[in-house]
Amino acid sequence: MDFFIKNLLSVLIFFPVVSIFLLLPVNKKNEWLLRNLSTFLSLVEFIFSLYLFIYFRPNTYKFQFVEKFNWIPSFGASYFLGIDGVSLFLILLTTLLTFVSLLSSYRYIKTHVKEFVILMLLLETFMLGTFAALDVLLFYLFWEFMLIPMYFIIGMWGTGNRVYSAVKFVLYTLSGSLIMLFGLIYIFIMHYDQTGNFTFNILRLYNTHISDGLQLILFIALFLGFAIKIPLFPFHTWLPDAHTEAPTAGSVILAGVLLKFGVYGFFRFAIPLLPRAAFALAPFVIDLSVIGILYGAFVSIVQKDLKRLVAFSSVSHMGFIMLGLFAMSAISIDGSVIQLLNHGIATGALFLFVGMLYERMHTRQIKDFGGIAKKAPIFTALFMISVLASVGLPGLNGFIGEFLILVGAFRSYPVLTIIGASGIIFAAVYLLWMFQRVMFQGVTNPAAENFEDMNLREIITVLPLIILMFFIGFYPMPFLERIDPTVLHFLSAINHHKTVYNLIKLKTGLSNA
Amino acid sequence: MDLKILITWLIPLFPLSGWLLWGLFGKYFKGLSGYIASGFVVASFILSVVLFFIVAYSHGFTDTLYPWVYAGIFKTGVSAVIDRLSVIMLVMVTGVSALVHIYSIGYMQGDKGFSRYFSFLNLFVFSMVMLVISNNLLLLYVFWEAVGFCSYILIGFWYEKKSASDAGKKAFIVNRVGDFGFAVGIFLLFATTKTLNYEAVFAAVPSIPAYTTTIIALLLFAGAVGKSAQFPLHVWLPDAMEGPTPVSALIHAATMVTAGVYMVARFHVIFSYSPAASEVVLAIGTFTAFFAAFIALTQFDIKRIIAYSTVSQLGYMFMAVGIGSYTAGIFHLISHAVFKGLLFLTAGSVMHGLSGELDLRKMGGLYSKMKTTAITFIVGGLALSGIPPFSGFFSKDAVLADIYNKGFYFAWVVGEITALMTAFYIFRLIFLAFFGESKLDSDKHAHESPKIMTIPMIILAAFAVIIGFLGMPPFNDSLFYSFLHTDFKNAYNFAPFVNDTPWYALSFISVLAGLSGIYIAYILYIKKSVDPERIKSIFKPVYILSYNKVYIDEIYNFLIVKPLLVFFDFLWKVIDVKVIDGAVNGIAGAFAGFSVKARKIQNGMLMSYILTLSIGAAALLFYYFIR
Amino acid sequence: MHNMPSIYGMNFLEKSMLSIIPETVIIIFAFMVLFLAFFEKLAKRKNSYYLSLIGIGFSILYVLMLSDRNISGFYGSVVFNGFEVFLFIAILLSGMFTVLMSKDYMENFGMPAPEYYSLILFGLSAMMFLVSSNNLIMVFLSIEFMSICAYILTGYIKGDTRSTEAALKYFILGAFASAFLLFGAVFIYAATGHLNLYAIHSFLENISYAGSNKAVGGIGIKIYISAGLVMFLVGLAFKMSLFPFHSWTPDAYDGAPTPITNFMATGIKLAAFAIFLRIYSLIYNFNIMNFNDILWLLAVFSMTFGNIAALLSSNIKRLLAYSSIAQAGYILVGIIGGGFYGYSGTLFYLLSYVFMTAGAFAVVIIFENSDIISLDIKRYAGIGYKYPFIAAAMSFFLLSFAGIPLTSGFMGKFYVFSSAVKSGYNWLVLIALLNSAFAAFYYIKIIVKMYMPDKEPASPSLNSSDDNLGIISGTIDDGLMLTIIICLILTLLMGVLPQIFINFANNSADLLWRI
Amino acid sequence: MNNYLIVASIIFCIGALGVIVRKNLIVVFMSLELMFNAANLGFVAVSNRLNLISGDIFVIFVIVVAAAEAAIALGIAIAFYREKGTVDIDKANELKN
Repeated sequence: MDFFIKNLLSVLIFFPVVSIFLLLPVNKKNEWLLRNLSTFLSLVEFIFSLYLFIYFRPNTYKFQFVEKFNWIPSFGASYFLGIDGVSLFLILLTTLLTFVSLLSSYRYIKTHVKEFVILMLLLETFMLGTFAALDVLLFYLFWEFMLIPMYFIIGMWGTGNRVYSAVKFVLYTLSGSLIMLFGLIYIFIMHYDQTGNFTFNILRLYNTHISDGLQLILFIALFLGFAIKIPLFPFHTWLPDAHTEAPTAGSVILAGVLLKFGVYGFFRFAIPLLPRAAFALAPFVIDLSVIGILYGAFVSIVQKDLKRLVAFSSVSHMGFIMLGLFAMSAISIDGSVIQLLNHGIATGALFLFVGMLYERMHTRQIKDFGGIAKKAPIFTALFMISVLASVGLPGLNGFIGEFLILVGAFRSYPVLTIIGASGIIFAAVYLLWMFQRVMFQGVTNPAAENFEDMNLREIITVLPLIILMFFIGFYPMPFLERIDPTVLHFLSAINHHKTVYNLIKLKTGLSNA
Repeated sequence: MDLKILITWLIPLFPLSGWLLWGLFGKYFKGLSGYIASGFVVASFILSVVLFFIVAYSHGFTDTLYPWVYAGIFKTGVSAVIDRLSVIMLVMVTGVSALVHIYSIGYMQGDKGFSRYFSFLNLFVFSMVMLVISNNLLLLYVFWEAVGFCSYILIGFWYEKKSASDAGKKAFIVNRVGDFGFAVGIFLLFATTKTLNYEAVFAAVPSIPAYTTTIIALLLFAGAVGKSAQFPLHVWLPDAMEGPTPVSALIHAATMVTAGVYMVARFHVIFSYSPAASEVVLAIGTFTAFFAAFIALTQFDIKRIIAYSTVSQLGYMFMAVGIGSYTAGIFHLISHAVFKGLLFLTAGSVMHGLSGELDLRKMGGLYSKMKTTAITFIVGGLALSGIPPFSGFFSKDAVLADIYNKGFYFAWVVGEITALMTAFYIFRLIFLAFFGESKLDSDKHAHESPKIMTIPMIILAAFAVIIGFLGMPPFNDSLFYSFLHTDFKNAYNFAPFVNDTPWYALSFISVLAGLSGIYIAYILYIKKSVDPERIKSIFKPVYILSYNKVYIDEIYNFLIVKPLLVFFDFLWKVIDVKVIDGAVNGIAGAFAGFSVKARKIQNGMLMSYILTLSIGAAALLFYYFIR
Repeated sequence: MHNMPSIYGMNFLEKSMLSIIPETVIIIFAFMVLFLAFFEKLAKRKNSYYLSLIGIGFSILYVLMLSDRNISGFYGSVVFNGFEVFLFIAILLSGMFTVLMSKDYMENFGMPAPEYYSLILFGLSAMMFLVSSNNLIMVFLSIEFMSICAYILTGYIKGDTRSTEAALKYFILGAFASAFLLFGAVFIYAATGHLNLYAIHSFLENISYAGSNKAVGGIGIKIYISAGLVMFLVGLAFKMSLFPFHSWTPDAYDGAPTPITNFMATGIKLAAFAIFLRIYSLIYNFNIMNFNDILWLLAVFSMTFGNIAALLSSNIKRLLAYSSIAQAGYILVGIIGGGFYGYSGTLFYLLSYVFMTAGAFAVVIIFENSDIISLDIKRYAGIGYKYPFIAAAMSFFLLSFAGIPLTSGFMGKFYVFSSAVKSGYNWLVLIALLNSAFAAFYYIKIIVKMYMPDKEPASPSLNSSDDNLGIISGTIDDGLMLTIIICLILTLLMGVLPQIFINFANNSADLLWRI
Repeated sequence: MNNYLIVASIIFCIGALGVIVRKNLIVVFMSLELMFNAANLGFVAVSNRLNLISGDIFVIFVIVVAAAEAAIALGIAIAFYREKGTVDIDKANELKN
């Protein structure tokens, strides 16, 4: 047990891979076993990850569950894992959503079940690795390979223009990642030049001295990689396509976990490595975030496709998160981290419901629905809760995050925060309008007449998410008390660079002029 | 745990458990859920009364149930403030809720969403109770929105009707607009004072700059404008009548819509330190009172008339709190809750008797068929019109007297004119519906409602008669005033009394206005000595304006909704698809073009290969020789 | 070998012979294979196939035995040290893969066996000589030896016009480039008076220290040496298939028998880069004439051209040919980056390149052999479902080409790019990275075809196989499978746990670096 | 020596031009030989001027290699002629793009 706890992160990361080997001998025709076994294994993984939560010491910013071995001594790269309050919850979110999305796919994935479950488990490994890695090279390894399973999931089980979407997704994010890689390599080399040691240990790289001008350039390089992943306006156009065509499980993971990596990257890498540039460019990033909030909301309003609507709503929500992060106040960053979870939970749930609608009606066009509430009360109730969580209704999770973000951001950027906050109005507009057109009013589509309510499996699929929506909404302290120390430490580590912020601003202003 | 603290938290706990119970297991309870739900709320009511007496005979207190959101310096708990203001509100909220619950058992009998209805209703009571007792702005905001949400689902309770679900959505979104302002106000407040706890905020307010206070107050007031349906965000309330009538009684008359007034009263420190903001409150209140009454004059839908009347009466309350007469405002709030709840319940009873008919033009002569309903309705009408000794007289008079004595003569004049109009439209309704000839469709047989509905009506009617005496004039010596005004002792007295006109002089004018309104209605609709059509044609433009609700909805639709939708469509179809995505795809296309060109070099001809090679070599040599 | 005398105590012949033992072993086996043709009973395909494998195995054994030696033989014309050890093993592995791939292919095309295998072995020995040569004569001779073998092997399919045409083009262009190489050697010789690389190195070192412009025959030495080195570079760049000296690559790759394409793509490229690395570190890397900016241009053009041209290729062999041009550009980045890490990175990249290329070509041959799928990428539609393992392996190799992590391609790129960043070639690295992002498109295009066909069942003749891994046992040659598995494991290993390979490359680069 | 090298360069260029311009396979081969021989001339000249022997040795090797190349060249030419019935190099255009 002691060994298990000490190496819990490695166990978590590699358990899905081991699961794959358990699944490999299963005959591909035995879909029942494949589905249930993979779901069970992902549940076991989720339960393992709960140990992280149990044994995680709150009220400290120190990395926990640290594991460190030499990996590539020549590059100074090590197998260095560890989590703080931020990555803890992202890992929990990942294991939960993987379980949920596997459970949700029983009806949706009809072909090549074996390949599907294997890819999902493979994806889980890489997602967990990305969150746990404290070594830049290790991080990058996990970060980029993650694209591949996701690419297959979209391309093989997607709908409509799936290949275009999958390829667009990969190329878009890959381009960003490679530019980001350049920035990371550059910092790595700079650190070598200064100390004479090769190291990819992120904690050591934080101490690299980088001149202001260089920070700006490197920040832009890292920014591209992370911003595309988030996706920040105007790098978002891969997202609606990928989300729309992906299978339900793919959309859930994409929205629930993959989008988080961009923000996580900023939090773990871009800002602490290049604090001065981060402070100097924060207004610019916040501009983009606020534009993204409104733009996503506006475009959502006129969408005709359910999934595309939810996808654009992600653009809007991620804008909030970036606003919170770059406002650089403890409150707003706490809010951003909470909101990362919330977005994963709420948008994940929305995709699950849209998936259920699609499974039953074989359409995603909003106009083809209507009057479903009457046929499926449980579905309606749970779907509504998810919609409201996404709207940011107080008492549910979304509110806590958005409120903290806005409260925290308000002091530094009052006008932009107000503009961004108006996004909560539009969120209500597009989501409730969608909900009304889909669920309420009379039945127009004959297919809706035989709309089945959720079965037990589907209820179990969404139930953890629904419970979390209420739990975070009413009692976020277990989350906040773990996140807050991390965030405070994050800020204390970079805050002394804030003093030069105006100077840099002046400089860049001059050089631009 | 201290007993009073236990009681405090039990009050919201009852309806909360009711909600969970019906929400999760509603279908197993069937008809029983209504009784148990009512029982829960009655229990809350009894506890509220107990708490009321505890507070009345000792003093208020605060308690934190558990730490809620701690992020950096942002620290808020789930905490309650129990003072005289909140216990009064608690008693009113739980009391009216209990009656409406009981009434609903009869009203909603046989509806297939019976359990769902009570679960939502319980949720609403929970939210409203929490709104009243919350001790910090974040918690207040949470339940501020939560009651809005309950209103949304209850308005759209019959979701199969497009108009119902539209109305619910509209209510939610319009409220969100107000809440947006409210939220920004909270941000600014937090940014200025670093706290959201009432006590700490109030302690800090006197020391913050006046213009900041004004901005904060105005932003908070924006929330009140939305929630309490004041102009220009009043548009949702009339549409909200799509919901079940008891819901209108509870949410859209007695409790939720008054939350705005409660909030201003609760934040009297902030508002009183900003005379400018208070003036805005007064102005908006005054205008809305008049404006809504003006629209109510010509409507034919009973519920809409009462709804506009609610908007108008809320205007009175804002007038009161706008001049710093917080006690008077709360008094009008309480008495209005009783008589307006009563009016809605009786209107519901009428609907119930007429199988859902709401059009005045199709009623008439109901008095003989529904005596209890008619009498209680008339009691409510008299209270609304401000005829002594009904409660409306005392409360409205308290408000108007303060307005006059504090020197806001214009507002006072408008208030009196509105009082006249109020009496007119409500008695127009009464006369058209209960008297005269029956214009009912032959297939509709009006009948009295069951006891379970009439008893709550009678109880409310009784209260509508007696509750006014709590504010026995002169108001500033009354029981109610002496009980409550200590809660407002921290307010800055920005509008001192300038006159000392005796209450009976002012009351005389008010009563005169009310009576003349009734008389005009009597002439027009009972005596028919003047043909209403003639009046209509004389004031045709005014009539059309009033009848069409001053075209506010159309203006919003034309000026805001449609242009925005066109703009959003443009954003998506042009900016997103063509510009951004077009650029991305364009780059890909360009590379494909390059590829075609590049492959042309590889044309299969040996000669060109050799030439390429030689040119390459020559270029390299050239490069090194020119260096 | 422990009883062998110390190299310092050896006489000339012993020492010289010791330095060429691996090559000698290969040549001996090449002759043995050739002699098999004289005996009808033994002239079966199998025998020459196994004999070649045994020969390569022996040679690897000898290389490993000598791995800690530092020998210079034949008056310094041939050297053998850690650098050679690394490259010999890489080249021999590439030869081994080529042989392994050839068995079924030859039967399909009815090619006579012993000559074929002996030519491969001769080619191998030529490559090894090239790598270990330290003298302009040796360089020229080994290049010609290697090329002649390659010319013949390219045109080996009798009666196939494409094969002949490929040989013709390859030959004419090759000879033309060799002429440049030779003529470059004339100028170097004229400027320095030496043919030994070390001697040229020290000569240049002296004059660069002296700063003098000592004339040979009145014309500035700088012009001579520039002209010589540029023309020499043209010859080498041709073998490395750098733009604009790449033009033979797609045609020769396309027309040649596929195992030979693999041989050219891995072996010849390895040898060419190895000798260039040596000559670069000895001669080009001088301050008096900065060759790096010209290499910079060549690298950028190569990768950009390769990737852009590959974009619309529909023939998988041509696509891989264009891709190999691009890969050459990436490798060059490491050389430009230079220094210990640059050289080590280049060697690492070369090794990883061998495995991924061999793996990819093995897959191509499988489908070429099974006669169901031509070289057109369109025909790859849906094979992901029919042959999951092979398609997965192919995908993995393609991802490695694209430089996705977890593959050796990523580690290699990472290594060479970081060394270039370290030397300050930031723009070059940025262009290279953008190129690899862009290149991912056409690699992914193939994966798309394999796994995401427009319509799912590809052709009715392919029944869904019942076995789980989808390996169509019996129809796939063991040699090919072995190649794929070895390449897969090594590609993965080099991508995940690269340290031992890096150590190996470091040892090898160390010797170059110390010069 | 410069003069020798200039002459050699001219011969080299003539050879290169021949390869580029001529379409007959045999003439192309001959031009290639010319290029090789230009190099030989250079080596001999340098070797002679600097009083070294290594250049001369190189030349001997080059001659041998040229002979081998010629053999291969002719072999390929014959195969090409057999298949296409011509020695025009422009007819070698099957492999492209």
